[in-house]
Amino acid sequence: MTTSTRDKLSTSILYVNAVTVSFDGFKALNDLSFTIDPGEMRAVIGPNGAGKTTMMDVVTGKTRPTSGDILFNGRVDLTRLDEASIARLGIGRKFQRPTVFENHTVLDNLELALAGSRTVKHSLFARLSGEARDRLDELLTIIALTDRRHQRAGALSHGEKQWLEIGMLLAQDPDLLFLDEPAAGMTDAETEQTAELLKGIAGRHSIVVVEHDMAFVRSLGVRVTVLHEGAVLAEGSMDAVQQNPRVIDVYLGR
Amino acid sequence: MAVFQSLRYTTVSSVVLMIWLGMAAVTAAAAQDLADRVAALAEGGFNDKVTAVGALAATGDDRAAPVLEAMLEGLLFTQREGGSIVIGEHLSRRELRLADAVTGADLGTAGSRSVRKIRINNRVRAAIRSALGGLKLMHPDPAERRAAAAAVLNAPDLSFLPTLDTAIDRETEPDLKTLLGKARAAVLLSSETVADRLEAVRYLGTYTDPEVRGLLGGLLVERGGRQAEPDDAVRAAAAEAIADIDRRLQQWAIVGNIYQGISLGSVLLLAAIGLAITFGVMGVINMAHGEMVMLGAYATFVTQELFRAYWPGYFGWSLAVAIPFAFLVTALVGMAIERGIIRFLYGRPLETLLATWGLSLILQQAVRTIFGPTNREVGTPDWMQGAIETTAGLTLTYNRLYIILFSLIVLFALMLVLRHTALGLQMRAVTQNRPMAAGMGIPTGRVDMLTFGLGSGIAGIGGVALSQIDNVSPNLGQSYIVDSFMVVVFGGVGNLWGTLAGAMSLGVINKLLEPYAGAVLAKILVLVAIILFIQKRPRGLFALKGRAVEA
Amino acid sequence: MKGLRALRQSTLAFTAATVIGAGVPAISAAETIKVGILHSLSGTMAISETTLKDVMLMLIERQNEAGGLLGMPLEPVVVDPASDWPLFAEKARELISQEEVAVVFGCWTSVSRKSVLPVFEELNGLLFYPVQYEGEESSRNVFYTGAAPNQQAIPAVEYLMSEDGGGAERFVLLGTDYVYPRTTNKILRAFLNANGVGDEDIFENYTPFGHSDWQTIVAEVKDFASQGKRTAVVSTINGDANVPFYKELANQGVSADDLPVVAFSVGEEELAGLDTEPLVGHLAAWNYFMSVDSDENFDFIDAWHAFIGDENRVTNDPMEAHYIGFTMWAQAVQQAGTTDVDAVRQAMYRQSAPNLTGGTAVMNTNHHLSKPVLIGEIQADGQFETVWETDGLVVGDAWSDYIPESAKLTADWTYPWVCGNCEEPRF
Amino acid sequence: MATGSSSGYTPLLLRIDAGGWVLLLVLIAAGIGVPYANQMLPQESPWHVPTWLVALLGKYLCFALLALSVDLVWGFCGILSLGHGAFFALGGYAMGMHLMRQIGDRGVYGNPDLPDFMVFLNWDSLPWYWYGFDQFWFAMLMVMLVPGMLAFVFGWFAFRSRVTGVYLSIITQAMTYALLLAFFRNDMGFGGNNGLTDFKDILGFSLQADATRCALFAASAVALGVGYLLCRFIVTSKAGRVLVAVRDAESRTRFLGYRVEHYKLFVFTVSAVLAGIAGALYVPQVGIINPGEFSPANSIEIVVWVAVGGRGTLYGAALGGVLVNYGKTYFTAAMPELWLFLLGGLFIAVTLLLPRGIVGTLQLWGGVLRRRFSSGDRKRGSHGAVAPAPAGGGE
Repeated sequence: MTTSTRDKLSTSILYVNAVTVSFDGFKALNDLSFTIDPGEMRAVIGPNGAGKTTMMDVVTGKTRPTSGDILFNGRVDLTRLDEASIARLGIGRKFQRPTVFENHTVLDNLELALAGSRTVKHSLFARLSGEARDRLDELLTIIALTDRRHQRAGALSHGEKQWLEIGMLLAQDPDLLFLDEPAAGMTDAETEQTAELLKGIAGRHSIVVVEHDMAFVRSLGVRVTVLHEGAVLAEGSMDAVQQNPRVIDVYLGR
Repeated sequence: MAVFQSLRYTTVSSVVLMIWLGMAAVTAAAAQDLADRVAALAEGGFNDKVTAVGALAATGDDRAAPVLEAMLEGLLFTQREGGSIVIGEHLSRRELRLADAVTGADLGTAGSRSVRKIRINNRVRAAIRSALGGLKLMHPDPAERRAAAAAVLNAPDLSFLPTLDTAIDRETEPDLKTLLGKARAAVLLSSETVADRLEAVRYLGTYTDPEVRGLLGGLLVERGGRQAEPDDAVRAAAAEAIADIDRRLQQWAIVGNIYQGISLGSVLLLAAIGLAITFGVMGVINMAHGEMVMLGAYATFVTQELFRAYWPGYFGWSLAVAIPFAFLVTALVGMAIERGIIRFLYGRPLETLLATWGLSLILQQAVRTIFGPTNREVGTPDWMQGAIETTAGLTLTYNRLYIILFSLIVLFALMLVLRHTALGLQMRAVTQNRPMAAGMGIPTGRVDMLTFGLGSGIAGIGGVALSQIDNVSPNLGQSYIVDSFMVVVFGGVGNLWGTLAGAMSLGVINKLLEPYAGAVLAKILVLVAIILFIQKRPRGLFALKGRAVEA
Repeated sequence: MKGLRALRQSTLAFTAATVIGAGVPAISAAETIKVGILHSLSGTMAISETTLKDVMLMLIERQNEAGGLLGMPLEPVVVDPASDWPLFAEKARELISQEEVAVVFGCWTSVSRKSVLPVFEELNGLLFYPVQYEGEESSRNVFYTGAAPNQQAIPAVEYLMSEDGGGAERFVLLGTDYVYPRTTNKILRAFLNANGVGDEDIFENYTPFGHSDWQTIVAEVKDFASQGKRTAVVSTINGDANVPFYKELANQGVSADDLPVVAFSVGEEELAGLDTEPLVGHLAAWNYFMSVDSDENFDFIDAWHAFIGDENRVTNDPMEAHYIGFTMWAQAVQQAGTTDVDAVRQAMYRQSAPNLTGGTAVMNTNHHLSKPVLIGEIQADGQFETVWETDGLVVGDAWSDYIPESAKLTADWTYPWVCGNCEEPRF
Repeated sequence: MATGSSSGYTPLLLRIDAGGWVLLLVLIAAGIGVPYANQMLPQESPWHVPTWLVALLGKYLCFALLALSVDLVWGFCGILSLGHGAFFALGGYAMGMHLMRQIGDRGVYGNPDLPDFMVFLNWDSLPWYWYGFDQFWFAMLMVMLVPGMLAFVFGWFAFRSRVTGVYLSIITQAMTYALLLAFFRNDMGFGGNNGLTDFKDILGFSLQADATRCALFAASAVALGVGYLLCRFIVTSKAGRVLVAVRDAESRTRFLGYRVEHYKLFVFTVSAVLAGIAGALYVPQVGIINPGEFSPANSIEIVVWVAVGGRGTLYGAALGGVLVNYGKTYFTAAMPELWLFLLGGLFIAVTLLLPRGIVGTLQLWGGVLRRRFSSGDRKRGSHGAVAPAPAGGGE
């Protein structure tokens, strides 16, 4: 192990090294490596089939890698854990299609996500502390759904659901957040608000945003990783990446 | 008499003895009137009848055979008035055409209650067959010769030896020659010469079938302290031959088990294949699937009734007609169900379960109301009856052979339809991405209807085949529905190869376990195995992989 | 308030349920004698039992044409216990308590009888049970008009062992895994052992209900039969499983002169679903065959055909059992002058009624009939041909002499015994 | 007014919705009233409840409890079990074994230790798994333990390997089918096809006595009431909301850090225990337990009761259990040849026309009416945290 990798290991919140995932011979991820630093916000872009979703699946425990290492906080091996354990470690994930509990109220959605014991026994007798209630109020304010707290989540608009889902992630209070196309299906105004929201929470949390919308990524103003055919094609600022001839090739060449 | 000691089948022995005695007495009794001998057939108990049969056969008269045949068929009667013996022919349930048994003179028609059937039982029947066998060993029809040889093998007696020798010389068909050879050896087992018996035992020991084993086993039986075979050397040879046969039978038993397993698998395949469409492809938890199979079986029954009524001569073709007919009927019912019920439930798979469950109750009761609650008779055409008896004691029954073939034909035909027809293409398009298919102008409603119709129709075809081995009753479907689901789920939903592999492996595993565990335990073990297997591979043997699964 | 709304709805629903529930009793005003008919009209047993319901309706209709009983018409009360055993108990209770029927004719399977038995005993009802069964039972409230094992199984095996029957020395006992085959085979094994057939010459095998794949078992039987001794099969295979069993037999070329099969649960009705051509010569033991040549039988068949409107329908043994049971019950009611269960029961003893096969059947004080036993061979036309019959009547035994625990028991419901299973008289 | 359980701890009694109150009140009224009307009122009284009706109603209550248990897993957690009849039957067998042992030497063969069917099969001693059943407490323990353990082991395997949806339904069906075949075997030592029957008494009281029947009826009412409260407690707790979350978006729940399989296992086991208790109460009231209860068709029927009553409402399921069975009782006698058409038609009609079941549909209509009269008031509908299952839900 070189000094630099050891260095990265100890300092990075997420360390992905040489991860390969193959489905029946097709390599969805091919020797993928990257790291995320604590408090960093990172955007990941790439054409369809570049492996963005698979990358998140692997990190969050949905898919087991065929080979490679994934370390969280420099010591926890994520490849051995299931989704629930990884979530409990402090890694949150937002799906591409907003996924909230449609039959629960907005408040219940947030409450279920709120950090705390997840055991059956605890939840059977759980009661809400004043502290938790304050935290929920705070979250409702952040995602601007205070008025609709008693409404069924299923009745929210698409954008509101996106926010609610982000709110649920925040309620989990994770160290690392994966957001899959948080701005998809939003109006321009909503997109802008979302960008502001994310910028507001960055720093306290490390965030990985996977996005198609270049304008949105640009508005985030963060370091960008470009995936292609399951591997990192380029990494750097949005401007630098957009200048990269290989990136241009991939995006325009076909 | 030494002969007596080696006679093993007391029932038949006396017949044969009678024939033998009868033949010896032919000249002496030449004067005896044929009519008296025929009349004797109706007299006394079964013992007397056996004697009378022997006596009649011993005349060698050409007219004896038809009378004996009629007696065998249960068509020989005594008239209530006058008591003369007549041969009858059923014109209807309650009406007969009668002919004098001896002269053959036509006596016109009569009610079935005006005559009394001459009763026979198994013993008399065996006597008649044996007597006819002796008369028919050189019959021009090979089928008759085969039956005759089998009858002799069944009831071997020394008196047949000269006839057998001639028959073997004349016989041209190799397998018949083998059969006659076996019969000859069987006859020789009761020879008075030890050498003959020894040779017969050695000859028979080269064959491997249960029948031969039975013949040899008979030599070792001890009754009342007396050995059936008095000679120690012969007994030792027989014991050795039996051990040999047993060893060979043992080796073949596993082949037999696998064949039975494949046969069971093909039945499961036929039962499940329609479900692989309605459940596997369309996602409808179709609890009425079994009833579609049942309707197919009833369609077969209706077809056969029509044949019986209008074209009895072409009964052999009834199944060929029943297949498209059953397909049509069940497909139409299926389409009606899809339009009437299922189409409102897409995307709610578990609710299709409830609705189709209700439907299955209705269909069962409807069939019960229309056809009655009792079993209906579905006949097996002649070409499906019987079995190939291999020399290894393996019995491959024709109906099961045909069902194995048929199940594969249906499966591959269905695959072709799915792969190479417009409907198949549209079907796959609709099941994979409904909105996009609709956007491309595919009439999804119509495709759904046709797909469900296809699945139901295939189930109906399965019913045609199942009618050949099972009850045709309103409960027919119920007995296959659980198994069908197991096959589809075990094989992997949405994959016909999976259904094939699932059906065959469940069938074979079941049959391999059965000799050790018994029928019930074998089935329980298979079910437990399925439960465990699903834990290991939650989506079955041939699971679809990749993104499609997540959708 | 939200509560109120939901409250109203739920009250409505629950009240509706209770009101309907309480509204069950529906008593007809006219003076009739009610006869309960408790046979499954749906589910697995409908196949056998529906016919018995029809026979009962026919018998009641004929009785009414003849003026009813005690000057009152009979009224059939048909219910459907749907082959669901606990439902049998519920329906029995309903018939006795709610409909107040004078008598019930019903049940087919042993388990359905076991299920209703406590109900009949508790409420002092009267049940006529028309099916051959395993014996080992005698209830004060049940009259058993079907055959006990000694009226079916033992004569059949005796016949098989006789010269006429083929002189069998080796036996295969095939059965469906339930109490009737288990008991029958237990009795048969004891009987065979007592008659010189050793355990090595007996092969016993049980299969589940509705077993449809007989390949392995038929192959095993053939193997067992190929040991040199004359072998016969005794089948207590139940209803549904018989058709595939016989089809497999026929296809594997097992003919009756090689390996006769004698069955106790296969009658004309079961054969109606089969092509019997290849089965000619296989046997069955019953107390009745449709083919029996007697005037009573011809009349009965004609009446049945007229009633059901189908010349092709067959008659069978349990139908005759109902015929005898119903005739005896009607006579007993007339003698007693009442339908009161206790009085009718007393009048039932020594009651006799004509058999359809000729002669008369007699009801014994153990609640079982004395009947003739017939053995028939299957014919190509789906009928049986009687090949053997007992000289006289055979008294139905409630408790088999071949089971040590029950050999010492006596069933006699008259003084001084008044008991279904006692070792000594009670009084 | 408390804004539901999301805002702190609410005592159980306040968590009961209106329909639940009706259910409880009806149960209390019936639990006291029916035995009173049967025992105290003279036969001539129009309010007299005949014994056959007591037995019948008691049976319905057991079915209601069974339906409740299925609703708990299906309505709230989306686990469609087609094998709940197995848990019911196992509870029933545990009770039946106790009642069998209570017969003692009053059986026909007079053997003090062995039930008649064992004497019959030439068994010379009691098999080990029959030990202890002569003790009432042990039998009651087994009533809960055996179904619970089976559910736990089965669920542990199935939920851990994430067998869901139709696949889970089918293997639960395989489970009950395998048990059906096993219990049919006489060699298993559970009486084969005939099952266990001919019971004499329970805790020293004759099962044929009216008073015993009344007591059993009251016990069933209590069991249903307590079962309802337990279910209500579970579904209104945070755990209940997790269950619904699992039902509606399983992987979301997982990514929030909940161990979905633990929740499923918990609720599946509780449900199995409830089903077992229902079976144990059922057996002494109908007087027989036999393998037929394991048949897959029975289990499907239970699901149908829940669907008819209203999935995800608890009291609706209980109502469905009573209503469908009442319909069966009524129609099998009133129109024995046609009742299957009616029953089948009912199932189809309910799925097509009332996808939320009777109760769900009434709630829906009520909601529409209410909105018409008081537009704008958009407070939460029912007291419970849980909205009825989505019409198309299931997976």
